[in-house]
Amino acid sequence: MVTDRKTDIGPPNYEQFLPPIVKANYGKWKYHEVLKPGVMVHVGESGDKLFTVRAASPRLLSITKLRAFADLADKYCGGHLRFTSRNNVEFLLTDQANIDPLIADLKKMNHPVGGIGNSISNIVHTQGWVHCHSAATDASGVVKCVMDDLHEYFTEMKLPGKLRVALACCLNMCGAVHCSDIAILGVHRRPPKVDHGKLNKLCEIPSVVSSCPTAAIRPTTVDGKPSVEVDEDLCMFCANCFSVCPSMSISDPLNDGVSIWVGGKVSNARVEPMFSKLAIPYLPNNPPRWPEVVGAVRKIVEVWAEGAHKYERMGEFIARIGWPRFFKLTGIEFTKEHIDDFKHAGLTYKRSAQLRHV
Amino acid sequence: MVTDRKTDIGPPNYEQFLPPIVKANYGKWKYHEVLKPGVMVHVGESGDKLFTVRAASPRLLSITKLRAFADLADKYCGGHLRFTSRNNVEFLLTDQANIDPLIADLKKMNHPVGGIGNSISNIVHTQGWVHCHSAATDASGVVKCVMDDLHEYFTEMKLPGKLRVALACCLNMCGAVHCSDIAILGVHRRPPKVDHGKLNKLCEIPSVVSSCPTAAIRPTTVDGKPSVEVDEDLCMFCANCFSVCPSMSISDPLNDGVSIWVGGKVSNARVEPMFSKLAIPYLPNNPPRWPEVVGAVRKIVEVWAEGAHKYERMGEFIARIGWPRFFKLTGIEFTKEHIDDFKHAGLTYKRSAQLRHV
Amino acid sequence: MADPGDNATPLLDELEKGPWPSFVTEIKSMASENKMCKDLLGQLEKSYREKRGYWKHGGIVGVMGYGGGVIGRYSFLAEEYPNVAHFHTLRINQPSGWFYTSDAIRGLCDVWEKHGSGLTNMHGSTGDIVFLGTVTDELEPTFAELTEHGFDLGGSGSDMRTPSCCVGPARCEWACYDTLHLTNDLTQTFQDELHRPAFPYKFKFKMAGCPNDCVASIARSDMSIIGTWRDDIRIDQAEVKKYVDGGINIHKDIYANCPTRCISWDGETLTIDNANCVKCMHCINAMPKALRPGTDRGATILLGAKAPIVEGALLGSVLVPFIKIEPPYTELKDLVERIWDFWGEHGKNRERVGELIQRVGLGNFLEAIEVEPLPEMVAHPRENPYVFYEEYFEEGDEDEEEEEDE
Amino acid sequence: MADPGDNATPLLDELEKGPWPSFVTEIKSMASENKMCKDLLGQLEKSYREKRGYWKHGGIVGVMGYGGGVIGRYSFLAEEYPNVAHFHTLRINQPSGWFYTSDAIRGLCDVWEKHGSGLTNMHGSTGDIVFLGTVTDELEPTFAELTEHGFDLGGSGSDMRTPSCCVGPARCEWACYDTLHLTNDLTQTFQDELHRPAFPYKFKFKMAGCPNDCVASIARSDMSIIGTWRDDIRIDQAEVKKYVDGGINIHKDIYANCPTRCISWDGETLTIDNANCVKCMHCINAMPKALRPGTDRGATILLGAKAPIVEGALLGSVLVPFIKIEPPYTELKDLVERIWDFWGEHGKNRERVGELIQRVGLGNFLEAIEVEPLPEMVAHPRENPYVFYEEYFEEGDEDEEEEEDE
Ligand code: SRM
Ligand code: SRM
Ligand code: SRM
Ligand code: SRM
Ligand code: SF4
Ligand code: SF4
Ligand code: SF4
Ligand code: SF4
Ligand code: SF4
Ligand code: SF4
Ligand code: SF4
Ligand code: SF4
Repeated sequence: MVTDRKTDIGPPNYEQFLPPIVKANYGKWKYHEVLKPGVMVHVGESGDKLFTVRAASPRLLSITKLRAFADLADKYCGGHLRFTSRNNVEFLLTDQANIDPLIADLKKMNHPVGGIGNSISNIVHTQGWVHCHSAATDASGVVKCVMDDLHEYFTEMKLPGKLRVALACCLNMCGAVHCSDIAILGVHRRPPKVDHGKLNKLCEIPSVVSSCPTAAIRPTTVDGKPSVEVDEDLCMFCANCFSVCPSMSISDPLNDGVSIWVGGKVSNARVEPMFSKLAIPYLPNNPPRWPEVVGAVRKIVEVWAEGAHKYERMGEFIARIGWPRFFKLTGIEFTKEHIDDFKHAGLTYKRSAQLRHV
Repeated sequence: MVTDRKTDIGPPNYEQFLPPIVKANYGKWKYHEVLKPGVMVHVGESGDKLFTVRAASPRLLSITKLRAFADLADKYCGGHLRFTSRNNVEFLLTDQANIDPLIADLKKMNHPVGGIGNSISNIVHTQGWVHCHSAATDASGVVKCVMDDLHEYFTEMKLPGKLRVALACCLNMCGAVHCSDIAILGVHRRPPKVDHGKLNKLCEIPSVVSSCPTAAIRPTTVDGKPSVEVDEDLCMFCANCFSVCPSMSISDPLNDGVSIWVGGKVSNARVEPMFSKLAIPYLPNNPPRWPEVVGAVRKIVEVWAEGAHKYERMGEFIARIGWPRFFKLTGIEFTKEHIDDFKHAGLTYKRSAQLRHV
Repeated sequence: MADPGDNATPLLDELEKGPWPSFVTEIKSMASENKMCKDLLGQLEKSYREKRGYWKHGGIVGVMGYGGGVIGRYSFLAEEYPNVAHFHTLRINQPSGWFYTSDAIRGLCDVWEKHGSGLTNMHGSTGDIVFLGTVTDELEPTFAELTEHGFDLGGSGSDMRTPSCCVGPARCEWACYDTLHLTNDLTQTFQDELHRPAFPYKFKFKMAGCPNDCVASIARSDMSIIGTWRDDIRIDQAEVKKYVDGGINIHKDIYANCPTRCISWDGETLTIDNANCVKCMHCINAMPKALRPGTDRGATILLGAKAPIVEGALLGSVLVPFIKIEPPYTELKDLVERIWDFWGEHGKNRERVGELIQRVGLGNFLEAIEVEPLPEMVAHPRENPYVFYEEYFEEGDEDEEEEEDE
Repeated sequence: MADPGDNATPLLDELEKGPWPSFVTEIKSMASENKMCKDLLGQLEKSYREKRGYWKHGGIVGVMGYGGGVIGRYSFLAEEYPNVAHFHTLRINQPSGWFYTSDAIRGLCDVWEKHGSGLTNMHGSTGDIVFLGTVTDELEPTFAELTEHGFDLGGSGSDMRTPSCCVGPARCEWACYDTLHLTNDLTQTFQDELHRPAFPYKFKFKMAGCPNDCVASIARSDMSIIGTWRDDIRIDQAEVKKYVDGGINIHKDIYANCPTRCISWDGETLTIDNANCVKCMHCINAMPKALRPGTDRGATILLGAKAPIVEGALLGSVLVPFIKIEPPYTELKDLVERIWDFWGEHGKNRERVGELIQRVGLGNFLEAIEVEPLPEMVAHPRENPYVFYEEYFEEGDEDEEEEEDE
């Protein structure tokens, strides 16, 4: 039986899925133009034109919806579609006349078209309460709320440049949260509670102790059972102990919440890639609509949209105006938490007298 | 008797030493102009003019020379002179006619005039073999050789901007070596030799062990005496153990020598202050004229002088052309030693695809 | 707040409102036919009410012979929501560039309708097709049917993870190498490393066709392969003028944004000092009809990106400034093998390759994998004087004689 | 090489050649009248021959009641060169700004002729007058005569070191506060801290009148006080034109070098967006007749610069973005006292204040010295997510009620 099983076949070869026009112009595209929000054309050296219509996706898709997408692909695109690295769905057309009908169909299905050019594209995100044991906040729900609020920036192209928002539900950061224009990051804020009854059965005490980067965890004995204790002052809530040992429960409804980070980027365009930096250390988890998070993100987007030069990403904008003014313009309070105190902290201190004094 | 001793009087008040014109225009200077190499004039809001003539000094001055300077001050400056933060001597004149005679007298005494404006000023340096127990190279001697070679850049103003050279004879870096356009730094390259006979008498073993930042030093017993041993692979020749304990002798004529660093600066002008970076890990101590060091410094100066834009300091110049080209233009080999491997090493790796490919 | 009835999801219902497509609607669309989805909604509503997740650490589950590709997941509320007591996901290797035919999509849907929740992620952050939620017993049948449809599992655990790439030459004029082909080739070549975790920790490849890095490779992959070129940017001066006429201000929009200010414009001709161009893409991005990358193309290889846990996040750092990327990719694969060998031998448990490099030092790492140090690999040479000089003269060395001979 | 005769210094003699003034000539000029100088030459020649120094670690020597100001120094070659068997230096506090009258210079020379080598450094790197080399017995008499001439010792060991400053208002149009007065005042105020080492390690002050930092304070002083201004740069448009006529290219020479590109020129008028000026001084440096700092002046205080031993070099980091610097400097001195208190209590042996801040974290340090955190203190906020949130809600907190009330 085992002999009959196919294994290690690897993924299907992409070539069988490429539309004929892509095969014909593969590696021979000449330029592209953005025709309107969510629609662009790529022109081949051959003169061939490939139209792309990009539609929003919640990423969590049912097979019902996927089949509906497949139907649209059949109807307009000779059965071809793709997904993007930010989880949007793209329909690839050769007949320009199909663009508007396709968009109309997508609208009916509640999938706005946009995200191309100077816009906010989809929020790259993770599992949250839908699937992960580690989440300090939900993922899909927060994304839905924020994009409901920002969707005009998806369906129109009125921004100075691209703006990439990402969300990760815990510090593991399954996504490019650490390099996003705006990052929404779930955080724990209460040290792990040790389940002394089970710890010794489920986990190896030395691994638990050594998992802690700040050496906050020490072996101890509770009610005669070997266990560990946490020096709460040393805990910075990384949850690495919990990753290693389920008896170090760190989720805490009262204290879990969301932090906001700004100014990261990935592309090499203009300035080098950059990490996101802390803007707001903590906002509460306030389901189902997370109004504090939605409001904070919008404020930051608006400050940027109003002040940034053409092409200027969030991080470039802030570098130009300076962090003091960023805090002033957004009304965000600067606190002790903003000051780095991790390994390379000293390198983030301002070590020059180049300062604005207004 | 002790009651008669004066103590804690502090330094003499500077006011008594200020020339009358300085007192009159104190805080009320309007602008200055560089008149010619080593000569500038400061003009007060009052219209008063103060002429400064700056002369080179070896810093190590005998009282004979100091008295000669005092005589010159009497002759031309109403008895006033000062020294600069780079150890040059400055004569302060009110009568412009005195400038040239003063310069002539200085020349006779072998003190070239210059160092103002776009020039190389005096080399800030330290004690070396003249006075320090810690030196890996001489200070005054190397400085003399390098400045003999570069003196045209002191007495003329033909450089793109200021260039600050500094020398320290060991890693303690008594001076701004770590932030100089070109830094000459004495280095040890052989692990300390332990004087097992004396160590236990002269030093506390725990302090010696803990002085080592790389934990290369371990307690041991040699011939029945408590001592320490050094894991040579872990030693990076900082000499901190020697600072703490004379029985950890690290000087070694065969291996001591000089490293060259480039691109540091202190001023906030244009770009923020910067540390110097390693250019040449090792050149031999070759007294009395250190030809390898002299040659290396000149080459770097020339590459900069030829390629830099107006005002551009060494570090700004290299940042513009890129380190790969700096190494190419100077003919310096790039080696493993250039790659940081200390605490924040990871932050010095190139973390972008922004590269020149020529 | 009143206890909601069995099927009531008042909080989640709020997330069906608003213009953005709703994941709740997606789940609900399956809830009538799929019990897992119904219980998922119930548990999720409770999460929304109590502001916490209810999933346990995953156990080790998977398909026979594979060590990765399945994330085990169990509910704390198994009694309340028995249909999500198990709720494992399968990670399925996507076709390079995420291109599909409608038939391929339907095939996947059919499999998942039969064997799981009918919920997916298109796609996971690493690039996989994610089949979201099924029970242990369904794993093997799902896998069997998937392979029938030509699909195989992706990675999880300490293995090579599913490589992924930008759309590249399939639909982008800037691709400097064939990202799709390389992605597929590496995935096929390293099937064993993908399916049988034997590394100290995960290892991710991401292929971007040019420095725009549309797959975020420099932030999210242990090996990031970013297309670039060596020769001159191709300029169509007539098109430049059209952009200028159309409102582009070359000084403000282009020159001032060029990181090395190596571009200039005299009102007639755009000139690029290509020796100083760092291939940032900005001018090309801004005027795609007028400017194109050169034709001597290849890639920069960067190593070691990762998320922050637990030593702090890393971006990839330059390992090979420029390399030609052409099948059969022998030079690249040899390099990868050398890196894996060294990492396998010296990496600690849960130490990503980027952390290993930081621990042993880039210089030593290069020596171990037989790559010459180059100034392109550093932002700048060291600032501290703590050099581990590896050799010194001993009394009696030839060198001593030579040095004293003077 | 032939063994040189008693007085022969063939290697050092090489250093009397060439255009730069020679320290060897200086030493030689004393060698006939001063035996220390003669033996110094001898030992130094041997250093040149053998390529090594011959000085031992210093012992503890000094003047009565003082813990610093003298560096003890002994020779390994005491038998060969008995006159430098002891060769201690005295560090003597310079007058602020290094101004002297010829009489003051002669006074110093007279003291040193009588009691020491007759060799000096004008000046040491910290700023002191250095009297280079004498024997233990001469220390007390030298000190007595020095105080007669109005001079006192500087610092050494774990004390406040001799503060020093740029020439400032005495001869510079850009001084934003009185560097000489403050330097003198601090030195006098903290005499006890200067002469009686009671700190964990050394503490240096350096005063620079403007951001050009002509005393390298940001690199070399634990507390660096750098003059700056808050209002607008004063512009004399007529003089700007003269510079332009004289060949200055405002675009290339000024605008392109302005770190915030906040300066512009329309051919007639130079405009500065002062809100974005970071007071770098460049435009003023380039056109001193046309531009001047504003008149609302003060200083930025930076903390923690030091050389690399042993945790790596540090530049000063911003502690107070802007402060008025006016006698009696109460606010500044209070701040200094709070810093010293905290450092004194929490600093480890041989831990500079900059290292202490890195160890405890700037945030905690600010709290301890009662200074509010400001965004001006950081280059950018943290990039890592490892925040030590100091408070959390407990079950039953008011906050919980409030949060659930909805
Ligand atoms: C489809 C997609 C690749 C894929 O394989 O799926 C893609 C496609 C294109 N990208 Fe991208 N990028 C895609 C993700 C990215 C990412 C990755 C990400 O966001 O996680 C980046 C890096 C973002 C960052 O720096 O944080 C990215 C940075 C760029 C840039 C540089 C933007 C900048 O100024 O920094 C350009 C150039 C431009 O837009 O001018 C670019 C340009 C383009 C072009 C114009 C390339 C071309 O000629 O075809 C394509 C359409 C652009 C558009 O959407 O406006 N693409 N692009 C991805 C679409 C994601 C989405 O659904 O929105
Ligand atoms: C006399 C002195 C101050 C003192 O109290 O002794 C001084 C005096 C002046 N400095 Fe300085 N600087 C003096 C050491 C410094 C230092 C410290 C050092 O070198 O260790 C620096 C920081 C150097 C660095 O960044 O590494 C320094 C950076 C400047 C700058 C900024 C230069 C730059 O472009 O980075 C200026 C502005 C300029 O030159 O345009 C400046 C300008 C000036 C002016 C023009 C100020 C004025 O209006 O009077 C003075 C004459 C300049 C000249 O020498 O060309 N001074 N100047 C020091 C002379 C040292 C010497 O003998 O050469
Ligand atoms: C499913 C996915 C998120 C998503 O919703 O898309 C995911 C989900 C998990 N990740 Fe991840 N990671 C996913 C992409 C990533 C990425 C992004 C990427 O690959 O481009 C990262 C950041 C890049 C990186 O690798 O550093 C990422 C960094 C982590 C980390 C931190 C690793 C580190 O070295 O810093 C962990 C923690 C760990 O490995 O213990 C982690 C751990 C996890 C675990 C397995 C939780 C755990 O601690 O065991 C999550 C399982 C959730 C679940 O129940 O399904 N996940 N994880 C992504 C994989 C889908 C796919 O195969 O396509
Ligand atoms: C004399 C002088 C060098 C010179 O030729 O000018 C000097 C000489 C010594 N310094 Fe220094 N330092 C001198 C200014 C400096 C400076 C520059 C400054 O103050 O602006 C620095 C760098 C700035 C700083 O403080 O970090 C400096 C950083 C050191 C260090 C490293 C301290 C550190 O924390 O990194 C040491 C080692 C130590 O303290 O153990 C040191 C130690 C020494 C000792 C005491 C050697 C020792 O290990 O015991 C040297 C005595 C030499 C001798 O025989 O006279 N010296 N030392 C300078 C003092 C003269 C004066 O008072 O004016
Ligand atoms: S970010 Fe954390 S909580 Fe979210 S999916 Fe990844 S591991 Fe799970
Ligand atoms: S959460 Fe992180 S810091 Fe806190 S105890 Fe666990 S491992 Fe340590
Ligand atoms: S740099 Fe080193 S050798 Fe030179 S004076 Fe300072 S402590 Fe002595
Ligand atoms: S020189 Fe430095 S690294 Fe070497 S043994 Fe001594 S203290 Fe350790
Ligand atoms: S990374 Fe470059 S080649 Fe790939 S899709 Fe983006 S722009 Fe095109
Ligand atoms: S690609 Fe970037 S670096 Fe090269 S010329 Fe264009 S803007 Fe300048
Ligand atoms: S630091 Fe400023 S005020 Fe002081 S001398 Fe230099 S330029 Fe003048
Ligand atoms: S002082 Fe510096 S920042 Fe301010 S306007 Fe002049 S050049 Fe620009």
